[in-house]
Amino acid sequence: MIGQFIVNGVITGVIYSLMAIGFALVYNTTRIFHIAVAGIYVFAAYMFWVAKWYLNCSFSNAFMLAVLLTMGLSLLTELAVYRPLKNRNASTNVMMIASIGLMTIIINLIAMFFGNETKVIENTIMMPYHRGNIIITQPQLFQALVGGMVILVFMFILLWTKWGLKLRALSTDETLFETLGFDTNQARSYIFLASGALVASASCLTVYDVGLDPNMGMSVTINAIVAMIIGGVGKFNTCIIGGIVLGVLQSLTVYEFASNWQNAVTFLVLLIFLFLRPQGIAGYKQRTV
Amino acid sequence: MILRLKDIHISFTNAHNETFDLLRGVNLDVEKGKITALIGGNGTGKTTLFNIISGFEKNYKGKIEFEGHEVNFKRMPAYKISMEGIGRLFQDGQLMSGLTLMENMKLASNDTTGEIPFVSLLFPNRYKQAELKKEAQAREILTRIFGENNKYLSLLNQDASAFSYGEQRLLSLARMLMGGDRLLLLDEPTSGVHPQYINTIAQIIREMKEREGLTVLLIEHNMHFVREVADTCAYLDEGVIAEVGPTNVVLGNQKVRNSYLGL
Amino acid sequence: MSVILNIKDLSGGYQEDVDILMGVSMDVQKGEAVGILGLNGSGKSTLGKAIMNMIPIRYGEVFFEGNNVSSLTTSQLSHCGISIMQQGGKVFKTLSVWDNLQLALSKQPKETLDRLKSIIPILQRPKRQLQRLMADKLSGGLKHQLSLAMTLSTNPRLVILDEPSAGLSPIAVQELYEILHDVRETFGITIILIEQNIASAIEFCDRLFLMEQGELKIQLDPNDKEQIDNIFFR
Amino acid sequence: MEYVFHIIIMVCIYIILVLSANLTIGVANLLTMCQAAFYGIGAYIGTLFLMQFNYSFVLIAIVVMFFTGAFSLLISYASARLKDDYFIIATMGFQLIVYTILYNWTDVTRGPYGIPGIPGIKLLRIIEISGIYGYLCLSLVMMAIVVLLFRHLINSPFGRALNAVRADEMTAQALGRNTIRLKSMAFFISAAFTGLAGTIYASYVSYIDPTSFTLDESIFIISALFIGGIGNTKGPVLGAVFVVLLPELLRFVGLPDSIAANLRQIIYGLALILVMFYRPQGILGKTILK
Repeated sequence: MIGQFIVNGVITGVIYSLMAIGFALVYNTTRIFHIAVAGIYVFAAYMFWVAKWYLNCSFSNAFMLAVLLTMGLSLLTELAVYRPLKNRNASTNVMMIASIGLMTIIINLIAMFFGNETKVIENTIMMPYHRGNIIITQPQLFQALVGGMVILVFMFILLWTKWGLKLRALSTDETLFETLGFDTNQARSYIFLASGALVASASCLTVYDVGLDPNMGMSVTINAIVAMIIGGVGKFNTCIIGGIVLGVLQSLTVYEFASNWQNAVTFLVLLIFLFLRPQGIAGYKQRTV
Repeated sequence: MILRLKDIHISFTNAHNETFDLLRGVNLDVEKGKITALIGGNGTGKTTLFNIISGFEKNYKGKIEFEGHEVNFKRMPAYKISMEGIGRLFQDGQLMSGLTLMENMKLASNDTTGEIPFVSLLFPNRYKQAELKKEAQAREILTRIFGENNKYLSLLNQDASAFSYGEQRLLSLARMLMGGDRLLLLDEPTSGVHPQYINTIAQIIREMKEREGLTVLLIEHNMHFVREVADTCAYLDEGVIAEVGPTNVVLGNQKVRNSYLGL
Repeated sequence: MSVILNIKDLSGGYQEDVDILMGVSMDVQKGEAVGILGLNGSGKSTLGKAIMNMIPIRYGEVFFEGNNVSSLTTSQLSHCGISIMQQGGKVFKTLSVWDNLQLALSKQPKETLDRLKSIIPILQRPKRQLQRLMADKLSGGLKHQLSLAMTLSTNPRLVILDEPSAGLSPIAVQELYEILHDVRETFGITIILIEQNIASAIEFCDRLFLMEQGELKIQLDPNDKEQIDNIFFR
Repeated sequence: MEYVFHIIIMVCIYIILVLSANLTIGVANLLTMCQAAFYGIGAYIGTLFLMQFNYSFVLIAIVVMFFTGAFSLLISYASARLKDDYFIIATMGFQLIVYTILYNWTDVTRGPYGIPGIPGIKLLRIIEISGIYGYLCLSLVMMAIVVLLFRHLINSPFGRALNAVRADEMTAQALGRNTIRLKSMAFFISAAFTGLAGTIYASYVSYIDPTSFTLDESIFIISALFIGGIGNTKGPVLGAVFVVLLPELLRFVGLPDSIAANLRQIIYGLALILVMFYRPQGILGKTILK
């Protein structure tokens, strides 16, 4: 039994990791507390749904379309809101408030067009896979495989390509990056695109399993932020550790208590980390002078 | 002797787990009613020493005596040390923006009547008297420093950010007189200040000593300024006070000069 | 000798309404090393940042090799051939030394690294070691060497060094200045040296300026130690 | 007419909520995301006392304010240890934990079913306030008292010291101010009055459930604050009036309910962004968020 919960937890953890990396991409490089990803997440889900039901796309085509459109929206948030604010020398707290406004707008626009009720993507029941005592449903398998693949591709790009090198550099020191002759604004645009892609993948993979409604973004975003913090702020691979630890932890909470205490346990763990180990499980210890 | 530092040590550990000894046994006696200048190259730990004295830095070893009795500075938070009578001006210390000049002055007072919420409602008379007293004190201090009918008296209700940087430094010095402190720690009072204000700053510091009988310990890189105001001069080098004595003697010492300039 | 950098009446500061530079004008000749001395808060680091357009400039112009570059961004200036080594030996702390170099050299031909290698000792270490070594774990002196290498990686014709000796031990300072001498000799780069360490500046520079309250006050002769001693301890 | 009175009562409640949020967020620059948690704690504690004991309003108000304020000590502790973003996240965590507890501790809160039939507030233990007129008077009086109190507070030496904490905490300490205690007191007052608003709300609508006290509600209160303005009393009052009146205005224009609910949220979001762009201190505010 416990094995089943751990597997479920790891699979949820993969989704959290995707979302956490999507958030961390923006947070690590720009220090913007990008709450608007909650809206972006919902947007991706609805684009996926539209592609699937109105345009009759296959799973993969719908997925691609949703990812592309979401990347566009993510870039739009940067160009329309964050960059102009940055040019006005706004503080990061001001940007966060603006980000909250942005999230409200996106979510409610979607709710206005598509209604508030829950929708489903796939209503046929598919045969789950058995491995001993452990049951894995087909959507779960998708989540594990596609999600894992996206993470692997991202990590490959991050660690082995020039683009990834630039990204890691930008997230460490923006001024130095600029003095070495790189265009920070352009790099930031790419970061928002990448963040959109990761958030969209997380979104499509989740809603394929559980359906979608306009208010689902916030709790996923908060879980992603928690995953980022307990993994360790400042890096990207720590988000994966954090995501999976959080996923398993929540799953075990369900096993041990009940699903409705999941959030309380999540945030207790978060607070414990904030107070006792603010650099996270594998984070980079920053010395405050 | 108003302040006596005994064998102050402090070290920092970097990310490499290498320990770096910044202060290696600082001994310094600050004489009451005198102006003492602390000079030394960049990064020698002058500001850290100030942080230790004023309670913002706790990880040090050594003893500090203030007014003859040893004070347990390590257990005392910074605000209590300020209440004990040690004032501090930060390196880039300015007035607090968003508050008027008068509010800045009042905040520096040691009298915190009414700063517990709603107390001013419960005891309106006491609170009003305290406020009036602080107001009168602020006016009196500004008059004493800048003369009768100076422009600051008419700008008391102006937001602090409306004053120029140099003026803000002058006014933050004046603000320090509100607290009834006996020892003032001034971290580079002239840095970044327009030359037109430097003489005034020197004058204020001298008057602090002569009229108020205050003791001043200041960090300064501007040697002309040091020569002008300081009675005693201490040269901090490689974690210890390498030279201490009358300003002219220390600044005239070729060894200090060469070591400071690295000639 | 020709003028490589010409600054006219440069004014500005970190905040839009507070000027730290009060109209700085100066010429820098090609190939020379100009030192800028001054007390804390005199605005000497601000001058370096203002030339690189890293802070808002309120007034004034900068000409580099005859072209007006006052409106270019920091990264564009770096492409033009001006480079700055920021205070404290800035490197990308979370990257390995090798990655730091790779990033800095990503737009440059391969030979650049070899040229830098001949001068800067840390680059002469084996590649594997550099790949494993995190930049944050370097000692101060080595961090400065790496920072210098990155600054030089864009093949600049003018380099601004912002307090390269700050926070270094005397031995590391000496080492760094030996490298800087080599850099000058080998590449013939023009250098603006912003320095607190007067001794190093005197030894290194052809001309010295004293900055006071945001203005370039006095031109000093690096060989006249008496004059310098007098000015600082007058 | 009852409809107008209902709106006035809600405006009053939100003025209290937003003014309380302003003390910590606007004056002391401590961005918290847990105002709704205190609102909920106040509502539930108030309900408990209203249903169990036959106390007068003044006593219940004091008890509620005290207990809700006590919860703020957790936030004070967090603010002493954590800075900036981490503090914001910690307050968010507090908000979500409180919500989860309200939702799941069914023995006390009845969880998602909510608590119906909350009795009215009693003045002097005899006269029970019931009906909309009673609550109209009560909420107007409470609102007036709270506005005056906060105006006094912001202009008092205490407000001055809090302003100093915002401007420059180190200097405030160097001038002899115990900034940790000042911040704790601000949190306490803010939480206490938020809790009071919760009790008034609970007894007015006579039914509460946890969904009124979510993170979204916190964000809503903060939005009202930032739109109206921070740092003084005018701004928060305007913000509260704006966010409560806007949906009614939209209804007045004749938009169908299905769109109006979302449209007003969109307008809030837009207003928030525009304010951050063109007037970061808010429409009538005094200070700018750092």
